[in-house]
Amino acid sequence: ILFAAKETDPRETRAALIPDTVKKLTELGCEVHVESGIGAKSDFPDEVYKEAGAKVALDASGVNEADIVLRIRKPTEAGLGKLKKGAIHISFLDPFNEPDLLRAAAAAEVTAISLEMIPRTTLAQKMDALSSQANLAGYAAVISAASRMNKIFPMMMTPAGTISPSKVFIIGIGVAGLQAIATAKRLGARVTAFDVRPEALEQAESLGAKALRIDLGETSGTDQGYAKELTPEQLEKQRLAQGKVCAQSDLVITTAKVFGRKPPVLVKSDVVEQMQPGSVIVDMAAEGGGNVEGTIADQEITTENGVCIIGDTNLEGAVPTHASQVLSANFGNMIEHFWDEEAKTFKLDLEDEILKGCVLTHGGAIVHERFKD
Amino acid sequence: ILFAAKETDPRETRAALIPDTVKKLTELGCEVHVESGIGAKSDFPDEVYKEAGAKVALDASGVNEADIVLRIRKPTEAGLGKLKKGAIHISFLDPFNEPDLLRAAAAAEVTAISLEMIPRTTLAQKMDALSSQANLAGYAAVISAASRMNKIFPMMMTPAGTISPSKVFIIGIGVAGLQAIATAKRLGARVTAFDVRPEALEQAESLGAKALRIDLGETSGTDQGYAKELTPEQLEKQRLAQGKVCAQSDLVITTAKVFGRKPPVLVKSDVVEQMQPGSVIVDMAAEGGGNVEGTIADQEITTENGVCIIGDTNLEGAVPTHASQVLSANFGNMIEHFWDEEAKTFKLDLEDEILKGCVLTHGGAIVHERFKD
Amino acid sequence: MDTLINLSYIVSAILFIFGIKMLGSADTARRGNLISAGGILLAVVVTLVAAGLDYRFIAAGLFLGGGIGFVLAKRVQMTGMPELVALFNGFGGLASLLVGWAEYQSLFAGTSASESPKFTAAVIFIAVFIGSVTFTGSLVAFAKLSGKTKLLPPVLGAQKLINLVLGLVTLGLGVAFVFFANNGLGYTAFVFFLAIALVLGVFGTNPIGGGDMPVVIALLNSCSGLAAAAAGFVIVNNVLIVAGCLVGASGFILTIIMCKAMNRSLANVLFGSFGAATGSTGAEVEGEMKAVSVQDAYYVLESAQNVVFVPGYGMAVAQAQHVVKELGAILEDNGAEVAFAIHPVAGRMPGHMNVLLAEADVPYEQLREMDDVNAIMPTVDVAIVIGANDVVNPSAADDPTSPIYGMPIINVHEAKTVFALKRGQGAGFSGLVNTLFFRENTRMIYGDAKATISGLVAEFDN
Amino acid sequence: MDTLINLSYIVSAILFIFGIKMLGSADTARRGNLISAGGILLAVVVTLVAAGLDYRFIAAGLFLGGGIGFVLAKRVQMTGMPELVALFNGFGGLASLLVGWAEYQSLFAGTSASESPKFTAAVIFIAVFIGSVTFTGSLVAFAKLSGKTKLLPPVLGAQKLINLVLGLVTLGLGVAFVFFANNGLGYTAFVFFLAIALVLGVFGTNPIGGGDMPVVIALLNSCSGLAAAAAGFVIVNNVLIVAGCLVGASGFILTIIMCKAMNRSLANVLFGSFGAATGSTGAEVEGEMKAVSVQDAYYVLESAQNVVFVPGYGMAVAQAQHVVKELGAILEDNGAEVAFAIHPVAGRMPGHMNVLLAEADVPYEQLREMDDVNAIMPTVDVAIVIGANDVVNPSAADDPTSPIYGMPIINVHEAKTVFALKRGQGAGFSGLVNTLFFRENTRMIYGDAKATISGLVAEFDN
Amino acid sequence: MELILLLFIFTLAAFLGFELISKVPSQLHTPLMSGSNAISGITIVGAILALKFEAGIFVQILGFLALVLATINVVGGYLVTDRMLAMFKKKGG
Amino acid sequence: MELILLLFIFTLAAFLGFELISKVPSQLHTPLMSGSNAISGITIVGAILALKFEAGIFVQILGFLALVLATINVVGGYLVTDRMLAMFKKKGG
Ligand SMILES: NC(=O)c1ccc[n+]([C@@H]2O[C@H](COP(=O)([O-])OP(=O)(O)OC[C@H]3O[C@@H](n4cnc5c(N)ncnc54)[C@H](OP(=O)(O)O)[C@@H]3O)[C@@H](O)[C@H]2O)c1
Ligand SMILES: NC(=O)c1ccc[n+]([C@@H]2O[C@H](COP(=O)([O-])OP(=O)(O)OC[C@H]3O[C@@H](n4cnc5c(N)ncnc54)[C@H](OP(=O)(O)O)[C@@H]3O)[C@@H](O)[C@H]2O)c1
Ligand SMILES: NC(=O)c1ccc[n+]([C@@H]2O[C@H](COP(=O)([O-])OP(=O)(O)OC[C@H]3O[C@@H](n4cnc5c(N)ncnc54)[C@H](O)[C@@H]3O)[C@@H](O)[C@H]2O)c1
Ligand SMILES: NC(=O)c1ccc[n+]([C@@H]2O[C@H](COP(=O)([O-])OP(=O)(O)OC[C@H]3O[C@@H](n4cnc5c(N)ncnc54)[C@H](O)[C@@H]3O)[C@@H](O)[C@H]2O)c1
Repeated sequence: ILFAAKETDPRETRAALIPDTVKKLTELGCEVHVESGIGAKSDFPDEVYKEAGAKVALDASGVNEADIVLRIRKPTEAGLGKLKKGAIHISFLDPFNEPDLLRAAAAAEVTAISLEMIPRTTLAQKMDALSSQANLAGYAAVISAASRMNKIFPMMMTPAGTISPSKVFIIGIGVAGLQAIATAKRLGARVTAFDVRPEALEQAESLGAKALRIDLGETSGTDQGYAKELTPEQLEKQRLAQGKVCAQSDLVITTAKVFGRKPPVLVKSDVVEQMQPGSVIVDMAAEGGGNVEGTIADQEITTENGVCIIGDTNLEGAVPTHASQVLSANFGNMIEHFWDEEAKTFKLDLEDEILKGCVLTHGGAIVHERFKD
Repeated sequence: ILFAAKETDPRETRAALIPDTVKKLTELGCEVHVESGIGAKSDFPDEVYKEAGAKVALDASGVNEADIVLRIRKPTEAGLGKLKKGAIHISFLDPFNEPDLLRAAAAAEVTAISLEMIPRTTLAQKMDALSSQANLAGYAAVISAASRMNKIFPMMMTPAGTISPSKVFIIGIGVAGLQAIATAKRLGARVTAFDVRPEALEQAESLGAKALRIDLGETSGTDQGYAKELTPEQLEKQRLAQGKVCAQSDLVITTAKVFGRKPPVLVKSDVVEQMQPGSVIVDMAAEGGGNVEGTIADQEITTENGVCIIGDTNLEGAVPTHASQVLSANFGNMIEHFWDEEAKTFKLDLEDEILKGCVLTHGGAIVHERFKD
Repeated sequence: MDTLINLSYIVSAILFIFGIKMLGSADTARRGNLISAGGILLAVVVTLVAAGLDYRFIAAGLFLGGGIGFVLAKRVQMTGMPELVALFNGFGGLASLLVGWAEYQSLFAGTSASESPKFTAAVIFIAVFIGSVTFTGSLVAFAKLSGKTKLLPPVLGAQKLINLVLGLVTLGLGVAFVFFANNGLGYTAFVFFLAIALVLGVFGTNPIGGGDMPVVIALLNSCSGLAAAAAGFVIVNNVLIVAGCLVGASGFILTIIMCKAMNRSLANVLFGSFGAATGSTGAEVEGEMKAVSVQDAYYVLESAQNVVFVPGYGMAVAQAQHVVKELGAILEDNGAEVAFAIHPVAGRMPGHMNVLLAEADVPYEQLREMDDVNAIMPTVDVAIVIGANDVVNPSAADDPTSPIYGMPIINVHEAKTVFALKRGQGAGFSGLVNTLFFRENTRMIYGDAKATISGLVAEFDN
Repeated sequence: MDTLINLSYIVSAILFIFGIKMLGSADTARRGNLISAGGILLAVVVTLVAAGLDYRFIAAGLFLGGGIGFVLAKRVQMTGMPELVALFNGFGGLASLLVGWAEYQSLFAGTSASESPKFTAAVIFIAVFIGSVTFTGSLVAFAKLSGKTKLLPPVLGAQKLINLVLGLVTLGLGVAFVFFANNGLGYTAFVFFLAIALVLGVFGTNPIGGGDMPVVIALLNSCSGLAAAAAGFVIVNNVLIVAGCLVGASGFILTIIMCKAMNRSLANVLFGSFGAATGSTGAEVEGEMKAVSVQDAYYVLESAQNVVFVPGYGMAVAQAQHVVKELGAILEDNGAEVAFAIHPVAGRMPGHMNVLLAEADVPYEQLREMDDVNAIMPTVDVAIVIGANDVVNPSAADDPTSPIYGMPIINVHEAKTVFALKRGQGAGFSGLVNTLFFRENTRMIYGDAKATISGLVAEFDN
Repeated sequence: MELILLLFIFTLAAFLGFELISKVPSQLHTPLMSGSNAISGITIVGAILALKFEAGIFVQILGFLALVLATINVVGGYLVTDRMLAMFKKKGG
Repeated sequence: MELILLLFIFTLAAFLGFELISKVPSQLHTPLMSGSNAISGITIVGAILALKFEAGIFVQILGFLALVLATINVVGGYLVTDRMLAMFKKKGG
């Protein structure tokens, strides 16, 4: 039995499973239960789930009988404790910040799979929820900035004078940054982008953005594609070099994260003060504290000089239909990938490259190298 | 003396005059006064006006000494009465619906120029505020719809499956409609468009949209480019033919207006009911009652089946900086065009093609052909 | 010995071939010039060594000629070069004439035997005739180019007819000459056709306008080559024949190419009196719409230094933005400065052109506002109007009766050349006739804008 | 009379020139062939009329030869044409050889006087030598092409060295022949160098692989032209000289062009023994990456009915989307079915390709998902992989040791032909070697993707 | 002198040959080769002239053989080329 | 025969001349014209040979004049062309 729970956080708009995936999983021979109302906010009514072959449970109690539990946000420690022993629980877990949760999962003898820890290999990309969500978040960041800006993005030469294109500066050219570049370019903005990884700059250029090149010395990323943390001197250098671009921009989007660490502060207050009134900053790293000094997670603040800083941590939640679609596909792909056709179960091969990366607890212990006490 | 008043309607975010235009006008030899705070909502602080050469008046009382008064929204009847005799008052006037206001202007011996009535000739395009605002409204309509939609616009083929592009249907391919098409196309949507004027369909295609062709019989527009009203039979035919497209669309934007008449109702409730939950309708004709059954002006309502109908009548107000810029340029171009270099006054030549079209009252009487009692 | 001479001649012919070939490409042109000079040097040295001649004269002649040539070439201003080339060319023609004449004198005096006298007489006629026309024609070209037009006789009314008659007369005299070369009749004929040929050179060149002189010089250059070849036949010398003929043929092709680059046919240049007319009247006629082919447009674009695109609604209809961007990039690679002039009301919605050009990724830096571009318009070599009409209608500036009088337009008519791309005679949004299309400097390229631009791109790709 | 003959020869030379020129362009090729045939006809007729010869023999010879040629040419299968051309070419070489021999016999017999016997002897040597090599070389080419390889001798170990020695020996014999042409020594030398030259033709051609035979034939064709020219010198006949030399030169250029089209140098073809290696083994080795020129790719595309583009990150880097779209449109106009296969992970962000293709206005209808396109892949004529690498790596399907084993890919390797556009040997994101590029049906087109595609577009535009 | 002129002719013809062929589409490579191969059958003229020398039966035989072979080359060459080109036309049309 | 051969040479040279010039960038038109004009000064050879004929003073004078003019053409022509091209190089580089 696979159980997909409705999210408990009222701000969450996504669903862990959508009818399309339900259909795919039932065809694999998996019994799927979903909690009623799971897709209410993402435009998937309960009936469609039923049509797709799922049992719609009226409340979340069924979760405790399930072999596989899917959810998006991290579970409560109490909730983990009630699960069936040996159940597989797949969700975001924020393992770097939630050691207690990990211990609770281990204690409950639950196999906890962390979506964050899925390795970034070409093979695992289909299950990589971090990417699939960051991608939509990049789009949503630009759209939500556009709807808050007092200017338009594209250039227009009109009988009533020329409207010059908005200047957009994107810091951190990961998955989200790239999609933000693409979206802003589509809308006609002049886009500049910066990242510490040189190959990311080339990728930005491949989307038509101008790459800001700052010589920071050695800055290579990990083999997973994540960036390494900068030294304080390098950070200072970066801030200095990008300050002017920031100040002239109508929109700044920061996405810089360092895997497993607090995101670096890249835009200090002095730079924010130099920006024009009406400018907008979207800090996509707000969850971990933000790249911008003054960001408050999940809030939108306006500074004294009229700059709006958006600290939304659930940008992809603005497009819940598609965000749920790809997330659910990630879950579906993962289960399908490890599905044992014969036994009709999820095959937990801990030697597998992918599972080795993302299974954190198993058989009552924390098994992941990085989080072993 | 030229006086630009701050808008009294609290929802209005635009300014009638921006510093750039102030500069241009003072160079022409015109004394410019602006009301303090006029540009507060569109990111033009008072100091910049001062630097540009304007006198910043603390309140609106100066308006009564001015020779030329600029404002955006229509004035109150009382306000008109207090103006200097012979003053020129330029603003939107909504003359088809405000006969009393016209009479008041005539009584006050004010020369009232209506922005709505500026003829749509190639020559007058630089003063055509209707166009310049509709243009931005078209952009804003798409952006605001995008930020409300639960889906994204572009197609994405990703490891987690393919996100199909949103379907956008634009009814009425005037200035606003065209810009809406362009913006939606930019964002990657599949755009279909319809208009009763066949040449408008070609224009839509020139922006890459699919034109929906419905055979309605004779439907030519006026020589000003405005559409004529359809007969009831034609309207019925149109509704029928476009119903299916509407029902399949994720976003419908209606812009159909008929100059001087109530906008036709083009989308009835039965079609709205067929639309998918989460779909959005932006009714840009909401001010005059709307093209969609159920639209409420200046409100956003959600129908029972989850369709959001946006009746915002001031969409361009969402991008006040640029909206003010072009509007102010329209004012500036008009004054420059009719400026008497010698006398340093506005030359009211009522034989002029353009002024003949837009001057409604002069010397105590209503002079415009169409509104003479 | 003779063999050696002739082998050397073969070598110098090869040097000429390489020289001409290399002159045709920018990288090698200078070396090519040197190589062909080497060819001449070789031929001269070998000839000198071989012929047991009176060296005094020859040395004197070489020094004198060389000195004059050197001084002229070194002292001329850069701007004076074309006329100098014309002058040199005239000298070359005159030299051929003289060689022919000298040979005729020898023949007449019976000192030199010829295998077939009629043939020799015929080639003498050709050498002298072409040489004369080249000589005086080049002198006229020289006078025109250096502005000494006062020296020239006026163009007669029925000039073409007169020229035709004179030409026929010369031909007749030539025939007479060939048949009576050995007696007094022949001599008379010789003197007469020589005189008439000299006059013909003047008459033929005189009506052609100063602007077309480069083409005329190229043609005369080709002639002087032929004259040399004819002289070669006269003295039975193969290097003269080969070199002369090479010059004759390549000069002719060059002439054709130059005509194409000016959007003209050779006949039009020679007999159209077009260049002269504009020179003299300067007045502006309503005229007609002159179409031009994509290929000819290519030649003009290829040499343009400063190109402005003016897109209009037609570009949108044709969805030509992508190819337009490509053409722009190609022109830039070709060394031209490229800009896009966006008129505020171009298209059918504000910012229409911006949407399209942004889609095609035209850099924002290349987009120019109307006022900026109008300021530099007189320096623009080619303005390419892509399906725009109202926004480039000069009536808006010129004609107070026009409904759009007073609207600022993009002054493409001030550019040196305008290419207007349209499908046909369709009017723009305002329905007005556009006088731009009738201007002297405007050429229409009919057809869908996308197809036309793609064609231009293809031409550049070749 | 003599003059008339020679004038006719000039005319037929001109016909040859036009003929060759016209053969070089698709529109005029057939007419060009006719024109050059006319040239030969003219030359033959004139020669026959002029020479008061024994007509019986000639008529018999002409009928016999013409009949054989006619039958061979008409009956050959389309696929057999190349070897037939080789055979004809051999005959031509043999004919030149025989003419040289005959002339030698006359000379030896003292019946024909020659201006300069050494020169004549030298050209006889050249005619016979080149004729022999052409003859046997062509026969070998014929045998290879028609699969009769069993008939050929094995390639010797030190073939190149042997050939060198033989060549030098022939040269020595030739020198001897020139100096002693009139006596027995000369005859001996003649017989020997004839024999050795025949052997050399075999030895020189034998090691070259069947795949390179077209180039060899082109070269031998050039040789047979030179042999004819040499024969012309022997009998002092200018039309032979001109025609032979034209063929010699143009054939040589053609050889070079053909080598270029195969991305090889002539030396590589002649001495590299490359073609033989691949030709003989046939088995599928890891092999090497086979590059192809844009032009040749064009010929394949031109006839393709079903084309699939597979864009990857390289297309984004090259910003090639606009030209790709254009090429797609051109292919559609050309009658092909065109689709874009988008792999989910192509590029560097989800939907990367969609952004670019939407920018270039590729209709959504042409975008295909991986699974859909894989289903039809075996029916695809050409798959054009534009800067994609990992997403078309067959190791993901074939090779369980590959780190990406199990990832679904776009199965371009199932298409009939794959063109892979890359700048060089760079790996993709995952850093893996891509076995696709080594497959039999894959051809690499190196260079920036945008430049390559633009080149293809230009080819279509021509 | 005559030989020199012939040499001259040879040289010019060589250059002309080089210049004539510049950009040949590759589908024309084979026809062009075949067509110019047919031209090289011009030795047929040489063969005819060789027959003239009444220099004994051996020369005659050589000449006759040359004639036959050259004729095969010419006739066959032109016909094959024409067939190739005809096919080519059809595909294009 | 010799004249015929000369005619032959003439024909071939004409074709060669046509083929040599195909697509010349327009900035090279003038130098090319000027350079090939200098080649046509090859009449200098004719002038030299004309001087040979001891056919009276008149012929001598004609020949001498021809020599001087042809030399001007050759020397001046090459130098001017070279100057043009030098300028051109500078602009390009
Ligand atoms: N910008 C705005 O907001 C706006 C809004 C409404 C109206 N307008 C008006 O629209 C006009 C804009 O001027 P414009 O110069 O851009 O356009 P235009 O004056 O309307 O002229 C367009 C020209 O393009 C040609 N054309 C159409 N399709 C073509 C194709 N496929 N290929 C090549 N040529 C093609 C047409 O000639 P053929 O038929 O001969 O090809 C026509 O002359 C102004 O009068 C303006 O007032 C502007
Ligand atoms: N889609 C995503 O969200 C995402 C995100 C991150 C990583 N990835 C990974 O990225 C890879 C995507 O595969 P792919 O096939 O698209 O790309 P790829 O495997 O990275 O290969 C790109 C190829 O393009 C060539 N190239 C680069 N520049 C070029 C140019 N200017 N012209 C022509 N060729 C050029 C390179 O070869 P040369 O150097 O020889 O030219 C290289 O082999 C996958 O491994 C995927 O896992 C995807
Ligand atoms: N193998 C795969 O198929 C696969 C899948 C997904 C992502 N990836 C790759 O992984 C990389 C990172 O992905 P992500 O978006 O999840 O990264 P992320 O969210 O961890 O970080 C976002 C970006 O911020 C950048 N950054 C870090 N410190 C910075 C600083 N001081 N200044 C500026 N920028 C800074 C990082 O380089 C990164 O590009 C991307 O290049 C992506 O292509 C690969
Ligand atoms: N001369 C100029 O330079 C100039 C300036 C501005 C606008 N114009 C032209 O004027 C025209 C209209 O401009 P607008 O946007 O202000 O018009 P509008 O706002 O009055 O109307 C919007 C659109 O709705 C359409 N419409 C009316 N009834 C309809 C129905 N039943 N179904 C569908 N569509 C219907 C109209 O045809 C029009 O295109 C445009 O074509 C524009 O190009 C010209």
